[in-house]
Amino acid sequence: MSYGSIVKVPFGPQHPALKEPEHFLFEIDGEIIVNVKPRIGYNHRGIEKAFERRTYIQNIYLAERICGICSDAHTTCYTQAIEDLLGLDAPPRARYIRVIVAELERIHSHSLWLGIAVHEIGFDTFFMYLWRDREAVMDILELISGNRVHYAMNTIGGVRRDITPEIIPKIIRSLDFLEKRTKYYMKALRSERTVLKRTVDVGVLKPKDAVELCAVGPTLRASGVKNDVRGDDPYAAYDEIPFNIVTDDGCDVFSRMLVRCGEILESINMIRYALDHMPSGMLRVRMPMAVKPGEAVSRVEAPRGELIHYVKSNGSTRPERYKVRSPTLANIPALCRMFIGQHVADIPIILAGIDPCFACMDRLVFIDVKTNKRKSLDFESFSEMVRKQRNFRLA
Amino acid sequence: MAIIAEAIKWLLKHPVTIKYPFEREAPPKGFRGRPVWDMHRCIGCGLCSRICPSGAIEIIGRGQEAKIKHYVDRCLFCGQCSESCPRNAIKLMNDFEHARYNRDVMIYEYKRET
Amino acid sequence: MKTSKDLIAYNDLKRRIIDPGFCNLCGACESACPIHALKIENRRLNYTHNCADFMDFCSICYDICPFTEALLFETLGFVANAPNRAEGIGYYRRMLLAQAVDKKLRDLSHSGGVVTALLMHAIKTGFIDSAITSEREKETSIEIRPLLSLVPDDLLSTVDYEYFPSSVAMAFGKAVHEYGKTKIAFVGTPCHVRAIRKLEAWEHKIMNSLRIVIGLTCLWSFSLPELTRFLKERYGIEAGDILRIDMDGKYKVSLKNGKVAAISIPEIKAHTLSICRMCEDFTSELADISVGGAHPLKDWSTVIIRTEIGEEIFEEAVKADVIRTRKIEEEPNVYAHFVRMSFLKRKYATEEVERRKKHGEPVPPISIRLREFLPREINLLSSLKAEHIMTKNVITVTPETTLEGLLAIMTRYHHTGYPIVDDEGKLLGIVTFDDISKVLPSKRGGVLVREVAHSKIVTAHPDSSLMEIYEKMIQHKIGKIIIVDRKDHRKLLGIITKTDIMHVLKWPMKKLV
Amino acid sequence: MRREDRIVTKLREKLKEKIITINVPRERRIFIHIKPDALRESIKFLRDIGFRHISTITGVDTGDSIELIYHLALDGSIELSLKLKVQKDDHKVPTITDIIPGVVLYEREVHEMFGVNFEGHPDLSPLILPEGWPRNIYPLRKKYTLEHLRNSIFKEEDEK
Repeated sequence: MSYGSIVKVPFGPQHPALKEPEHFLFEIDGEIIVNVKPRIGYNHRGIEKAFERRTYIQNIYLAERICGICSDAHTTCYTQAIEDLLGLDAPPRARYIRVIVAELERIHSHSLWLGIAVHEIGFDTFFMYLWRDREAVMDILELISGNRVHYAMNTIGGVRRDITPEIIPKIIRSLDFLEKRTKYYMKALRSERTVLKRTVDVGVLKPKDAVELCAVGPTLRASGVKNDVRGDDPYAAYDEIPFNIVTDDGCDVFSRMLVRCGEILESINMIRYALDHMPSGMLRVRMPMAVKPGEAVSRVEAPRGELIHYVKSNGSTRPERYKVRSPTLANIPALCRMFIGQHVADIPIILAGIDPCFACMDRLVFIDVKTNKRKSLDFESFSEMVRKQRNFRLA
Repeated sequence: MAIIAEAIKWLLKHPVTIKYPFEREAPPKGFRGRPVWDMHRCIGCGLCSRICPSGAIEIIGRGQEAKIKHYVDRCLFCGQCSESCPRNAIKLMNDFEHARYNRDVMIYEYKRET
Repeated sequence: MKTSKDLIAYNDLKRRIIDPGFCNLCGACESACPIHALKIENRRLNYTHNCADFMDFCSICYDICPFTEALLFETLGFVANAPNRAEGIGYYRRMLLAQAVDKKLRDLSHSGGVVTALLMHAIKTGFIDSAITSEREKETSIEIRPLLSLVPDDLLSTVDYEYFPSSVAMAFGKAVHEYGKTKIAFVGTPCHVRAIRKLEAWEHKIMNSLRIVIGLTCLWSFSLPELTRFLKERYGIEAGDILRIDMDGKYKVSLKNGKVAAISIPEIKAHTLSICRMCEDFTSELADISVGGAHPLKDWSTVIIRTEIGEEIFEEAVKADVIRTRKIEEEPNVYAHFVRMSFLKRKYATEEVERRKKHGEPVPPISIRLREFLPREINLLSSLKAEHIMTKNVITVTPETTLEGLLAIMTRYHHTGYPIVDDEGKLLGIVTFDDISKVLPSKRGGVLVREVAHSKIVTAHPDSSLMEIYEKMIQHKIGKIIIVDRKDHRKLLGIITKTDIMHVLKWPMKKLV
Repeated sequence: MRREDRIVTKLREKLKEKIITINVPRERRIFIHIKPDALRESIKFLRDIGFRHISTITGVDTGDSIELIYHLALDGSIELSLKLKVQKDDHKVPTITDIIPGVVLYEREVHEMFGVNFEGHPDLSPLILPEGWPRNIYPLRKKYTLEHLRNSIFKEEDEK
């Protein structure tokens, strides 16, 4: 049914779906969305420019701060790119530890997303449950790395810390608990009417569109396309650890939920396998601080999908060019396609459906409170400002 | 019906949350907290200041006379300084409550006592 | 103003050690450098990037290089609390002969297999979690490379004796940085041991992981390319054919086809590393335990225990019946050979340093430092009198003692020179180790001390300053001076050795750079 | 014969003298440098042999020219980086949005950051940079250092 007149509804930058600023301009006909224009960049921090100013060691931590949730995926990708340039391989034990941390991160990210998704459809009990159980993963990660969010586990040439035999029983115990809970959640999701009504056949992305619009990660896999960097382009120890690529044919938000739940279970099994089969030996290879000229492309399956880093070095201690493409940006065209023909009320859950992380793709916008002027600053000029106030040198 | 059983089950259990300022959990072993300098071991090489990813460490002077300023508000708690220090002069402490109203009190200075 | 690039220690290291060719590729600088600017690749030390980008000021690589003067006396602090000291052996607690109980180990090694047995036992008991030794490269059997052993069986491939440079100190850094090991045993030649001790004196953080240092005796290391070329041109020996190399009076190259080529030491000496020709340390004087061969005994080793921790680990191994021991007194010939080699090395080194100085060739800073004192040390030595430090209870011999008897006394007390005193207590002369070694072992039973002793002796008085005595020693090229009464030149009061004077200079053990 | 080599052979047959260099640094990575006029042709060919997924477009400022790198993936496994150089003064490149629709945002991003004009792109309006960002300032070009950016942007704002 058409009302004949098209109304433009701005959605964001501050919007109910997520705690991150992003702007979408919806053109709606009655209750039906007919067109959508994304406008990203509210979180743009000029990180790619900042990469060129820092040494390779400092950039590990900068890469980690591209995103708060998939911090490990970004550092893995970064360190792999540099290792590729240096022509060295991380030792086997380090690669297993990378897998363990990456999969723990995936569990934590997916359960965080599931919580948000059910929160968007107003099912807050489920949200509380999920986030309570997510604490178990966070605690393991803190135990392994010393921090809940920014693990700083990876370094160029390996990992910084070992997973000692004392903490392995604790990890196994938490994994058992998580497995039990996740199975319960899958059962609950399938049987809960509230969830089914709000998510089945909502935000449909057909397999053909998904491939054409270059969607990645669980969004793509929920459209029935079997595509996973871990399996297709194995890095770390993924070529030695058996796992299934979880897909679903529903093409809607519900199947995206199921795919992520399935991936949590798959991750739990992978961590168990990795802990059992972890080889002994070196943790890291010491690397020179200067990198010889060259270029490398590194890919990692972040919790949200394919993450790609490109690095070009010029022989000095700082990279010449660093490019980051986070999975959320790749999913935006697909997201826009999903909106077409949907109801306005479903916008939050569809938007949340791709598990967007806008911090990953953007830049910092600053409002100077004193003059009330809006200023766009990248990270460097931000630090320059702080420096001016403080009058001290930033190395 | 299931929800009632579930609700009763959880009513009998302790709350999951901790009443934070009154109850505290100790951070696990190996926690990356605030770095602290042992100036008796520091040789003033300046590596921590140069390698810090966020520029939170400032070194004034060289060698034995060096003074370290650590800006906690800029610190990432990555532990790279402690890892790079050749003489183990930097240790990561367990404290994590660094929030203050004023930035000026978030600067820690370390000087060698003579 | 000097920029930070001029201040980095690498410039000095390059000028004084690397450029004159003194680097023996131990790799201590690679393990120590906090930013990994130095790297050993293809038997060369490479400077990979400008370290001034990262540091304002840093002196690690120069300080811990075993051939620089820095921290040299501080390192003595690790062994200086041992009860005994002797010329040519250094500070020690006990000296004995030992062998591994397991015959397999003895056969694998050149001699007693003590190091291997000791380390295997230590790993089994959990005292250490890894050991750094050297093993032969598979393809060219004489080239050796560092080996990090994590399980006892790995140690079976190690070689007890090293005649070629092996980057074991680099392997130590690897063990800490890359393997994350915390209880490491280190086995190396005197220069490696010195590098490790310097790192420890510097308080480098990787040294928190060090448990025990085992030193090997070492005459010289050979420059591998030069030696292989020499063997090929002169004797037609291919590097791949060599089965093993022994050194006992002659340099014996055993080939795979059963032949043995014996090459005289002066001939082979030309192909050693130039730094080794100026090295004065034969017994790894800074190690916790020193282990060396026991020529002419085939499957025993000479062991010198210097520190408490060395004593502890050795005793444990003896108790567990991994190692059996013998007293060194039973084998005077072993002792004589051992000390002779030590003196030989020192003699060659002194000659080489003097020759180089005369020709204006570069000399490593360590050799200069061992001969020249700092002003404050001179002050200290000038203010002390001989009576303050001299040994008063001197062990003396009578003129009628046979050389065999003298050797037995030497083996027991480990001193190398004894005043000769007649029945009335009159000083007649001095007999030293050199005098004995001039006589063939078979004839020693029939020769009396008075036939070989010097009657002309260098003496000093109790009130002479140490500096004076030291200068006298240098002048006469001797290691010990007898202190006699000012009035009665035949009345023996005490004895002072060069080691005693060095002991006075013992610096506080942990001193900052 | 490895899959990478087969693809390289196919590309050589198809594009011939349009290829400047081509190399396979390691498993599942191909770097190919082509002449600028062969872009559409090669993308079409690559899509037809299976490179349907485009990961991103990277721009690199190399001084006098801008290097565009199209990262394409074959069934997720082989990552092919197609490189071409665009002159800075005449920075025109044909769009490939009609061949691979998923590239639409990446082209806009490169347009904003490097000032490369994609001819035929449906919508090149600002995507990342804020409204009121001065024209002709492309932050990722090497010329625009922080000082330069700060001066040119804030001066304008201060004048207002």
